[in-house]
Amino acid sequence: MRPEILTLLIPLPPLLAFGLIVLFTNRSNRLSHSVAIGAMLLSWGMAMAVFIAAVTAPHLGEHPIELSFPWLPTGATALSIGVLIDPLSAATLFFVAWTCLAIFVYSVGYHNYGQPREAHDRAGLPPHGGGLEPMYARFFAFISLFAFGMLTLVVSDNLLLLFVGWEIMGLCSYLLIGFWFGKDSAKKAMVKAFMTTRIGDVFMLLGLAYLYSATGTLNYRAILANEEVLHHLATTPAFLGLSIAGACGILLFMGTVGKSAQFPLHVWLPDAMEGPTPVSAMIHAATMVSAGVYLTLRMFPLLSAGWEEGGALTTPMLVVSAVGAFTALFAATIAVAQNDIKRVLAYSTISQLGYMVAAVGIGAFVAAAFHLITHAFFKALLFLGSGSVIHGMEHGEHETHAHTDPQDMLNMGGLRSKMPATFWTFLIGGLALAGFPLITAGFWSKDEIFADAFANGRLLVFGTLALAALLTAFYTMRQITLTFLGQPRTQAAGHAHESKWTMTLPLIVLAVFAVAAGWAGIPEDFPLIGGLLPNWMHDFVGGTLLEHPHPVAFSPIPLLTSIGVSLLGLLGGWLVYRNAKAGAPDPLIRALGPVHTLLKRKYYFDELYERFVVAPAYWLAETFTYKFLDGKVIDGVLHTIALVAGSVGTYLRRYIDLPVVNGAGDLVGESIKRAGRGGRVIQTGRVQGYLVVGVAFVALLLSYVLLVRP
Amino acid sequence: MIPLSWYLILSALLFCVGAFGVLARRNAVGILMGIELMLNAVNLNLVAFWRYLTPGLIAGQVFTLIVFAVAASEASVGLALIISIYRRRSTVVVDEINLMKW
Amino acid sequence: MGDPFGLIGQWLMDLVTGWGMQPVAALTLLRFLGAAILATVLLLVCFLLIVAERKLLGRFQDRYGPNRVGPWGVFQTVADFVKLIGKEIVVPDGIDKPVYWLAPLLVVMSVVGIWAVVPFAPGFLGTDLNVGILYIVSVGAIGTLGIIMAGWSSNNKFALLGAFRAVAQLVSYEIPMVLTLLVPTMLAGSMGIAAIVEAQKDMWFITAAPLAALVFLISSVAENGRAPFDLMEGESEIVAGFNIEYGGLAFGMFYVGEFLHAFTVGVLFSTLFLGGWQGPGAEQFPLLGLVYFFAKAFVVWFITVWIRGSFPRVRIDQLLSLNWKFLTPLALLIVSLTAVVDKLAVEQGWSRILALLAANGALFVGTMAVLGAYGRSVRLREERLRATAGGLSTGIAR
Amino acid sequence: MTVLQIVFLVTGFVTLLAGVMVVASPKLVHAALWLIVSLAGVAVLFVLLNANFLAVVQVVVYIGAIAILIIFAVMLTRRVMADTGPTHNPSWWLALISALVLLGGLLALILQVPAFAQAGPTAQPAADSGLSDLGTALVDVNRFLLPFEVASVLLLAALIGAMAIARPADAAEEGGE
Repeated sequence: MRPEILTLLIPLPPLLAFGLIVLFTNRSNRLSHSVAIGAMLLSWGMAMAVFIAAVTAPHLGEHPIELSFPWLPTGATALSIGVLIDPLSAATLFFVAWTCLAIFVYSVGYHNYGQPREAHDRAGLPPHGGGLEPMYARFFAFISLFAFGMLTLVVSDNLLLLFVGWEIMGLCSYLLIGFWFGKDSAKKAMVKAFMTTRIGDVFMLLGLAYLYSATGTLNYRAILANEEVLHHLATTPAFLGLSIAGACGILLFMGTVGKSAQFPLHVWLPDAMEGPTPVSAMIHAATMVSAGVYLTLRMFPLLSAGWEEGGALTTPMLVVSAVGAFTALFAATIAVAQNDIKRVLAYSTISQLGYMVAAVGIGAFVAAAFHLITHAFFKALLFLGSGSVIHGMEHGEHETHAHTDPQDMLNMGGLRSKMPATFWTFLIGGLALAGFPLITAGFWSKDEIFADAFANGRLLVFGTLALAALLTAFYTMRQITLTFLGQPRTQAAGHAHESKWTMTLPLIVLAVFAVAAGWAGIPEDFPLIGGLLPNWMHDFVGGTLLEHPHPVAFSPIPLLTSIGVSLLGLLGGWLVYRNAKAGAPDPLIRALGPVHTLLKRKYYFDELYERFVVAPAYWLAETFTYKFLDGKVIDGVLHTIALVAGSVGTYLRRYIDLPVVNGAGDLVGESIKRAGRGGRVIQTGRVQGYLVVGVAFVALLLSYVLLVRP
Repeated sequence: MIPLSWYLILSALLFCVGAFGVLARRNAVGILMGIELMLNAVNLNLVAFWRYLTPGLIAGQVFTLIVFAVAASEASVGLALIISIYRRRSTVVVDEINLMKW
Repeated sequence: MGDPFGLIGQWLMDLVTGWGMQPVAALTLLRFLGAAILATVLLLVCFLLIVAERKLLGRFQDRYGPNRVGPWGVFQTVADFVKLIGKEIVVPDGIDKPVYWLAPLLVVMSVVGIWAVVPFAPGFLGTDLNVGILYIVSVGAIGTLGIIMAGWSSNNKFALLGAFRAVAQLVSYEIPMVLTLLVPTMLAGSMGIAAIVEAQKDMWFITAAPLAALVFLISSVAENGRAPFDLMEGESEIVAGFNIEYGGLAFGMFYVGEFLHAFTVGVLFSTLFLGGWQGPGAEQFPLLGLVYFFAKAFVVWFITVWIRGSFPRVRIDQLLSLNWKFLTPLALLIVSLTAVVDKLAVEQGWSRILALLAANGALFVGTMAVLGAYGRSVRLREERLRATAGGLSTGIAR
Repeated sequence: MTVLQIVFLVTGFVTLLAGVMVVASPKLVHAALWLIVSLAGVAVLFVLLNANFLAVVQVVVYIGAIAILIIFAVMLTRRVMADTGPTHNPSWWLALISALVLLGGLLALILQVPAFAQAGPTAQPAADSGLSDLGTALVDVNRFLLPFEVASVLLLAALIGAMAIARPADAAEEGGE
């Protein structure tokens, strides 16, 4: 089949699966997950086919696989939907398909498929250890819809369709974060996530509208691969000294800030950990946050309009790089002080996303894309691994009837021997996250960013990111050490055991990618191993842009920096936490004192927002809008109108309707009734009577025809 | 030979006899019989016309056959109706079946 | 010795015209004469038939049958006849006189009327109607009428019951019979009996349409109203059915009508499916044809008697469901199948016969399969019922 | 006065008489039997008109099926054998008058047309009285296939409809049998 048709078909199977599960198969768990995974498998296969077609196609950047047709006629023009596979979307498609598939499979085991359902499990609450998830089928329906949204977003060829997928994912994250809506925290978290991302989305929509009004289209190629349009956008001033390109860029970037949890809209992401772990992996590794970065990458030509490599950054790029770099460091610092295994990962996600955003900001397009891919793999791996850990811990609890928080790392330890598969895969993922030199994917992608930042002399960004990398390595090692090394600190940890193959298999697959994905982007001029493998990432993904970015010249300083920080951080983490005692407080507390508290409370951001955003909003809604505006003003007006109308109506009725209209009507009806009563005597109800009349009439007619008028 | 008009007169007579039966019988089955008579008169007409005026065209006989079919259907449905009416109201006298009356 | 019947007819014609009668009237007279002779002969044949049947039944049922009057009891029927004539005719009260007296006449008339179109031998038949088949059917219908008239006019509930049963049975079984009658019509391409017999010169139709023959036999036995389909006069249920109130010669007429009808079934079957008078040398010597004709007729008649002697009486519901659920659909299938195959098999002769035979075979196998499945399901249901009943009884016992 | 004319007159008279008896006879069953006689008379007239096929079909369909049905209905729709009450409705004289007027009209109509007074048929029909022609005409697309099929459909509909109507209510509820 032609690849564009295939591309068009990619998102559909999960949507069908969603419909099927919701409407028909939701009674049967087996059927439901078969449908969901089967559909995902189908999309995966098509995605791989398209990916191969894309890789083998020559000059994909100039001649992408695309197919477009009009959708909404808007006056003269028409909003068209269509698919576009250029290098960027091809690469994205690749990791999205893989991670989604892995997560689908993983979910089967995670929700204890095959176990009997525990009697006291209620829908809306996480099942107590070992019981089957009560809303099993529903979960698969949701993640199918989620996958549909993401795939749509990836294959779409215009911002509108992208926005559609974007919002579908927003809805799904809302549903999935609140999947266990029985938990109060989950409820709060879902609303929080939805609201926070909504802020970004509003700005994004503004950006879309502005861009459409400026260019008359939302198609990528029409805007981003079009010199004069870009030039026009870049040169026409909009407001506050921004060009249209700049304004649109920043507005759209706000969408990214919301979606991939950049400062200051990062607050929803840690709370989103309330959802089941596959969901966390789905949202924070594979799809949603990646979608944000994907959008930024997409819009890179717009952001960088009027910028030539090595030159001064444009305003939007400055904004982007600043936000990204700050977020990277900021989140890393928080991550250091968290004890919840998943929250640590959440903050690390935020900081890694910061890396990418910063990279885009400083114009390291390829590096950002590279890090996006590798990060997707190892972060999905880490999340699934943590899920497996939590699962094991819950089993341990279930056996020992100990009531310890299964997500608190201080309660773990020594799981290395209990769950080897999880340990090794988690270790690989962790090292990749920490950027362990040479072997892991994370190293190569981070190194790319460092090199780029250094070569272009963005030393501030460079320094910030390096510091963040150090912290990253530190808290990663802290996590690994607390979780797996040492001795079990609780009975639960002691009785934890390895998870089923449906959970470990995806881990292994992802682990392979977490290592191998890096080899796609080794710089040519890297000492010793450089050039053994072609720098595929650079050649291929770089092809997306109009003028291909040149690979930066090799210099030892960023390399040494990245090696140094990662090793240093890892070592530090191990040294600090290698012999953490059960019940003993975190060693850092002594070391940092109040700072640690500050970090642990996430710089009091939640409280801040509570005070200055949420409370005013409530006041506005409750007191002003509802009580005053609605209750007093609007209702008052309405009541007066109603009063006037009522009186007029009564007048009309009494003096016009009753006497005139009804009188006439009754006259007609009554007369007809009388006439009927008079005439009904001829209706005897005897068929023969009627027949006689008929025959008599015929006879008379005959006689007339024959006798009178012969 | 027999003049055509004989047949026509005979069929006219038969037709009117049947019509009288239809109009005057009290029993529904009797009415049905009257209808059969009328149909037969029509058939006789058709065949006579075929034989005398258009022996070449077979239409007359075909019409007669169709009339047979119609008569059979009419008899079966009519009798079914009569029987079900009898079941419900235990009478087949049409004067007493006057629910259509006001 | 070419064509004796033709010679006789010619001689009579000359004789009568010799007396100075114009030919039309003479022909009419001869027609009446022939009809009278035929009817008389038939009614006389009945004596033989009745005694033969009774003896046969006796043999079938392992007894002697009539063996007192005359050698081997051949004159038994004569004795019965005399007795019937001698009997006083008891006319029940409250009867509908004209109808009552008309009924037996109609019954006998319908049976005898059939013979008007039966070709006994080449060139020897009452009249060669071009719609002979339909004629047979219509005359049979008159028999039905006679029965219902008898049943109704006797003012006796058993008679009426018998009449109802009879009409239900006869009207139902007319349908498969008429349908199967269409098969010889199609094969011969004509509705004339003589033409049909002619068409069987090379090959009897029973070879081309065995299923049709079978269905025709069954349904005409039912039309005849003899065992196993003798519900209209189920002695043990409704005394004697429609003819309960008849005595003496009136009853004798019904009696004769039934037996003659039985033989007529044989005649029709042999005419339509066994080639009538066809046989080696029949064209040259019509008498030979006559012999063949009666031989075949008697064989079929013997089979019917055999059936009568062998099978018990069926229930009314069995009777009707056999007809409506089995025979009628089967007959429809046969007709359509024969029509299609006969159209497809363009060249005449053996290939056509073989094609039709193959079609019949296929249909037969299919029918048997369906019947088997149906029987199996019925057996299963009964077993289940029995099982539940058993469980119930044990439960009660417990 | 040829033989045929005599035959016609006799048959016509019998037919008409039977018809009158049908509408007049006090006993409904007798009426039905008279109906049969009248139908048979019509069949004979068909024979006189060289329509043997129609004649036989007339006997089969009417006497064999319809008449029997009617007799059945007569017997089924009564509790006692004897008919009770008047057989004609009170306004029968009105019916009679209108029927007579109708007859007068028809007769006048017939007698007006000179072509109807012709002594005999213009042409002799085919040897088999057009039977084969009839058969082909009924299944010829260009001639009477459609009416033929429509008639068959009508018959089927009547069959099913009759069953549906005549089945007792309780049987209808419990689904037949």
